Amino acid sequence: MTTKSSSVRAGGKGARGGGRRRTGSTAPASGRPATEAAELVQLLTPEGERAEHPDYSIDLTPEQLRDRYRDMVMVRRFDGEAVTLQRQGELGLWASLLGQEAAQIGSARAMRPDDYVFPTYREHGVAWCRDVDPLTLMGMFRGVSHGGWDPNENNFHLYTIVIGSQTLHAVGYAMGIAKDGADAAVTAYFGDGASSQGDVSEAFNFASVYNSPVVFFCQNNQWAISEPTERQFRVPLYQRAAGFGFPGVRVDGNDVLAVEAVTRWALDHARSGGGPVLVEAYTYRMGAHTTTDDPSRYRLSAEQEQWKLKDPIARLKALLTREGIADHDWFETVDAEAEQLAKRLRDGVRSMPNPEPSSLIFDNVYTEPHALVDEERAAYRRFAESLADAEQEGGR
Amino acid sequence: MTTKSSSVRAGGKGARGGGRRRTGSTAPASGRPATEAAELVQLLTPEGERAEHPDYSIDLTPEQLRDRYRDMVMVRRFDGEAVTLQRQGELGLWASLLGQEAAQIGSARAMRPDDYVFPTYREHGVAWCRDVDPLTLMGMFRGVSHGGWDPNENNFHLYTIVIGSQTLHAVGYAMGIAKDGADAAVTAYFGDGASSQGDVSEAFNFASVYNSPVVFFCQNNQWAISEPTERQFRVPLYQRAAGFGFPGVRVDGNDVLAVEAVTRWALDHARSGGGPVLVEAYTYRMGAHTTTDDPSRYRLSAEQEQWKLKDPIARLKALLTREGIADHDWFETVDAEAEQLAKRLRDGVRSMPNPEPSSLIFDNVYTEPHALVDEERAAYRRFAESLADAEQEGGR
Amino acid sequence: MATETMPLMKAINAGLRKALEEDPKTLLMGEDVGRLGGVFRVTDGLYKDFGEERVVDTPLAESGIVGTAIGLALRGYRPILEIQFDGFVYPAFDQITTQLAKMHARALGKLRMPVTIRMPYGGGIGSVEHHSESPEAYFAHTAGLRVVSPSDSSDAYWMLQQAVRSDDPVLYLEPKRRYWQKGALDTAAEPSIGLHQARVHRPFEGDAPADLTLIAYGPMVKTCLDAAAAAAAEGRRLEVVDLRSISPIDFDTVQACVEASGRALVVHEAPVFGAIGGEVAARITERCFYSLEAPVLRVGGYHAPYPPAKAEEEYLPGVDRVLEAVDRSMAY
Amino acid sequence: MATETMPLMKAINAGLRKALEEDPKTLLMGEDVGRLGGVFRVTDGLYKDFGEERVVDTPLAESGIVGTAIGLALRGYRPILEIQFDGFVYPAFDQITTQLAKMHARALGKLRMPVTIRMPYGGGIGSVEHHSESPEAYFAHTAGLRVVSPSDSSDAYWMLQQAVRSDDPVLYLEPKRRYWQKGALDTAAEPSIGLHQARVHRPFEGDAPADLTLIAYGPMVKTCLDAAAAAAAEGRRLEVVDLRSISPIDFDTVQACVEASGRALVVHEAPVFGAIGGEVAARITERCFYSLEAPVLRVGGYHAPYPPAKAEEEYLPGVDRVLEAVDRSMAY
Ligand SMILES: Cc1ncc(C[n+]2csc(CCOP(=O)(O)OP(=O)(O)O)c2C)c(N)n1
Ligand SMILES: Cc1ncc(C[n+]2csc(CCOP(=O)(O)OP(=O)(O)O)c2C)c(N)n1
Ligand SMILES: [Mg+2]
Ligand SMILES: [Mg+2]
Repeated sequence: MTTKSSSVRAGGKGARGGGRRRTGSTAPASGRPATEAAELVQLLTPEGERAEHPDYSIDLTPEQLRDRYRDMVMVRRFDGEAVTLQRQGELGLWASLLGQEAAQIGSARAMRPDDYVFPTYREHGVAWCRDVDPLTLMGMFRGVSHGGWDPNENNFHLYTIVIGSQTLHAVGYAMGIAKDGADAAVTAYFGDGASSQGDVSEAFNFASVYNSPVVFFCQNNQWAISEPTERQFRVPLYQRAAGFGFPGVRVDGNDVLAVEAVTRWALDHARSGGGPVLVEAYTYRMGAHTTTDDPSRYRLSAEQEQWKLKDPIARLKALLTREGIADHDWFETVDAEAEQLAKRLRDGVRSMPNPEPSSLIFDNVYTEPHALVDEERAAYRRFAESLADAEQEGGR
Repeated sequence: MTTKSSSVRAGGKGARGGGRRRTGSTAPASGRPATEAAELVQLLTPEGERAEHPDYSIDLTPEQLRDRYRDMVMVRRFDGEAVTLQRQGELGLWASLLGQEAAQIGSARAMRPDDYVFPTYREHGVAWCRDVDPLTLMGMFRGVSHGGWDPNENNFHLYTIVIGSQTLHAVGYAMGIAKDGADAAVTAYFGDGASSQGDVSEAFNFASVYNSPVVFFCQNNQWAISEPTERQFRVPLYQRAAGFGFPGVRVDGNDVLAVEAVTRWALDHARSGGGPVLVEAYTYRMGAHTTTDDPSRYRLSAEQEQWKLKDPIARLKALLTREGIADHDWFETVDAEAEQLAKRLRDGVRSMPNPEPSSLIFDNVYTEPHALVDEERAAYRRFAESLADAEQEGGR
Repeated sequence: MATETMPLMKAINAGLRKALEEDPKTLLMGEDVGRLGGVFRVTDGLYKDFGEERVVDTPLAESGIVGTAIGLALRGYRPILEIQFDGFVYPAFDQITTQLAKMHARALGKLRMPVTIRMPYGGGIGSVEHHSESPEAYFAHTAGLRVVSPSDSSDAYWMLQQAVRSDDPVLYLEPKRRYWQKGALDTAAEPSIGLHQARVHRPFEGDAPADLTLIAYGPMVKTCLDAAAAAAAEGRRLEVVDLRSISPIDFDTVQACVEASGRALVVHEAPVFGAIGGEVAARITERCFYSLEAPVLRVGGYHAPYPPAKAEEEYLPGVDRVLEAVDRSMAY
Repeated sequence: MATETMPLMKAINAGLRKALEEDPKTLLMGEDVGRLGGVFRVTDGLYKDFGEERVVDTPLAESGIVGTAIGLALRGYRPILEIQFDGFVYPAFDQITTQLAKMHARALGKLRMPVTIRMPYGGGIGSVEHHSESPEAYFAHTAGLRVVSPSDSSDAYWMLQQAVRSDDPVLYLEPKRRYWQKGALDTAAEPSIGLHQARVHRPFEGDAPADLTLIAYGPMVKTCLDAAAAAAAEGRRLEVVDLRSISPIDFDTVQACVEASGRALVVHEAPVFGAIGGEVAARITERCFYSLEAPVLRVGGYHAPYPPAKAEEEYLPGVDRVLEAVDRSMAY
């Protein structure tokens, strides 16, 4: 497989600093980079019409198209439920994926079971495709665990909160795949903000030098909490790949078909010995950064309105309808299914048992007995018992 | 000033991983990248003939040309003396610049006094141009200080040993210049190996985002201790700049004229509001990494022989001779001057006083009194005195 | 009359404002410190009033933040950095320990690093992983840094001024669970207490020496004061030394207290093993060996990663654990 | 007969060879560990014999080395990393503390991190800045890591085997100034002592308890043994506890010794303030309060950046400073 021409066009455009008047060093260097339509791989327009692209195409069966739609509706529904549960005090926090459903479902559905995924903290749609129960995700945000699923069960690593760290883990895992002579690939998710972290550049570099089978999948949702992308980069991010020696592609992140097509290509490229690929899914964080955030402090709602017109679900629905792949009844069935899921989660969260604290604190610090941990666990138990005794006696 | 076309041509070539057979992940992805002549700015051939370049030129007076020659001879001579002094046990270590004289003299002579320099540990030639006494440098390698010069005296920061760190300091300093509305610029030196450090990528990014007046000057001397450049990058390094949004140029690092021309351009670009530039000076570390290193363990002497043919000093000497700018007598004067310098340094190192240890240890940990340091200093003094007493009494 | 009652967080905000007003070379830098005003709103309003040249949203890269601040300091600026959460300081660890902390010594005194690093720390707010840690021991062990932590609004304001004015790098640790704790602040009169002096609270009646000296800083000062109040109700006299500064530590004050009381207990949220409590205990024992009625005890976090929120109450030292340790000490 | 006399460095080399031979999932990774055999030649010959898939020269990026090793461990590998010098571990600090150390706990035990990080540490070799540091306190304070340091050839070899076999991340600190110190090594019989057990040396005559217990690890064990020998000549009985493991610490052995001797002195190169010595002192005092004749004293580095080579002799604890502290302790 050779590199597709469209996927590498960094460089020349990168060097557009010349001639700019200096205004002061900490004012951003440029306005927000224009979305140049030509750069963006798109196979489904915001209006739900199929588009052609010289390098990427995808041929999904009607059933697959319905599946993608169903996936997106389900994850949007449970994401919304989580926001509600947080407002009700059932979760400590939630990071909503609203608006990023196509980027996540499209990329996740491009993967094989033996591929491995390294997510950030917002990949609920990817988790869904890797069969992680949304209830387990909610448990993490409720505070009963730092994750709770077994990453090796579905080749889906734990959420990583320290920005960028997981990209290096992904590369290491991919190095291991190559050593094993396996033909799986790895996907490392990260955000536009994360691209500024040294770890992410080191990951690009290790992957390039070792030609590792890893796809760096950036969801450029335009914001890193309150900071717009011009605080993170000055030229479109996908162009960074070329400087590290591998292809970069920008795809319409709200177009589930284009995302799946590009990711499939990238994974194939990686697994067949082509080395890493950077995919920049150009999308938008429709909600707050997390439930504690207040976007009205830093962005205009007009921007959000603009992006509503590019909604990933509405877009696929229009296609399904236009092409007669699904009808009103089918859409209603999906909605009902989503409601059922929401109910299960609501009930599940509300009745979620609290774990035993001492086990949560002490049991997995080390794999084997450890003198200090044992000592502290014993002290904790003695104290807890004395408290319980005191309470029985009427307390202090 | 607009970006010169020759300086930006990353991208397309970057993506050449496709179709490569996977051999295992930790085998390097490719052979050593070929030196493509077209990429390399050169104004003086290895044979000492002037060359033309469409984008870069320089017009030095005969005196300036002689000065450059003299600079290079002087620094090579004192560098060699330092190696000798280390062998004789007078220095603990020395990192030789042998082979990199043109990269350092050319770039340093392109700077103005109000520009600021952030060196690594090998920039003895740059230090020379910034009027740091080589004896002071040798003091550092002898172990009497961690530097010893006042960086603000000649706008030449201390040597930084932790690879890559100084590139961020350089960007911060440049951000400050811009805030001040000054028109100076900063040069950050670093090596091919350093390019792998996260800090260097972060520096590229901050400089790009804040459009800071900084020139990243990489001496690609082909080796990071024992590791060849294919362990650090897969496509020519200067191409990395484009992906961060600023121009990158590769210059023949053994051609003092080209280095000066390109660096001047880059500094002007930076100081006139154009933002950062990456200059990759393609050169060769002719000596060992440091005096403790043994290159025969990892590289063939044939490679070194090859590079001898491109010697930066011989090359300029040929030009000076051919064009009648200097004659045999003048060359002899320079050599004699270099010998004098060497003698002064030899004598200076041998008679260098040891600093008072307690002052070296305690005096500059903080700018103001500090309870703990004061306590420890007092304890140290008591102990030192008791030792001295004991010795007077015939010792323990 | 400049005395007001305000939450600790607002006192920091007022303190930052003062620092920006007084010295044109000061700047704030960090992630989301600008338009958003920080994830806790500590820098609220400052971007609006001082502009993007003074209140600088940075790329998402902690090493870059500290590294460029070092360069700005070399150029004569006085950067005040924000690290968004305790658990995100580690990418900057190299720049802090090998560069920021050592620059003055490396340069034989010819360079100064007037950089303040603000960082919310500690647990108790029900947060997700990495948002509740107490990493102060790493920094206290690092020569060249000064490490302080206020426990009330007045200290929050005034210690910030002292930190910013210092020509040494100062790590200014903000007890995030106390951000909303109200306290009096007089912005007109600078207190005479130095940045590195401890303050002694004796929340009990009479002048007789305390039965035991509690030693704490930052968020645990309130916990200890609560414990002392509870103990006072039972007739036990616990004094509380608010260290305020973790590096250096005001051992003269500590020594005077413990020599009188004969018993000491150090309390912090950080895991006990290898933390500041050990240093304090060891040094008290060196200085007060013949006065000690009991070994200096320590209460703190366990040798374990900070647990999920549902277990944090059990992980964190609370009044009960403090009093249990007091009982143990008194039993000697 | 497998007993040989060899320098500590060669014992590590032999130990690495054994680890590579025994388990095909082990790999060495680091800067210059391949063709060069490391800047100290500790990995000499291994690249030649095991090839570039097992002995991996990495890009110059410590965070990348640890971060990719975590990924390799997740894939079932057992990476043995080299950090070239103590002062260069900090760029990897984030990956070590927030990822490597916490992964097992984060995953509720479902993931294991069998990663060994080898790192030469300590001073005394006349090196330039950053090449002589003792950063062990940072790592000992970090839950989830195990931290060990051998002091002789046999331990160097066998503790490395135990470290590599451990499913927890182990920081294996190599006392670089002792690299050339020769010692006996029997590669045939694995000693029965565990990785985290201390070893007691009593280099004096007779069975009576020691006058004082010296506690050290790594490079300072030899210094303490030398001090004990010098003291023995004067009739003073100093025992030396070689901790071997810095996290966890074998306090049972320490306690038994100090209960008998009544006096203890902890010696390490790391700056004393906030280091392991404080932890040892505090815990000994907790455990042996009524046995102590004197406060546990500490001798170590000063609260200052490691100085230029010409001052290191004055900075580093040597036999004289140890004996001076012994005198101080005995004076109680
Ligand atoms: C090392 C580190 N620094 C800071 C943070 C705090 N933080 C959490 S999310 C975030 C913004 C991330 O932006 P981006 O990478 O674009 O991802 P998004 O949230 O948009 O999905 C920040 C600064 C962190 N988690 N880790
Ligand atoms: C963070 C860090 N890691 C490792 C080292 C050890 N080290 C010193 S020089 C060097 C190689 C540097 O190579 P390069 O950047 O190409 O510069 P050169 O020595 O060739 O001038 C290494 C690995 C270091 N100084 N700092
Ligand atoms: Mg984002
Ligand atoms: Mg090099």
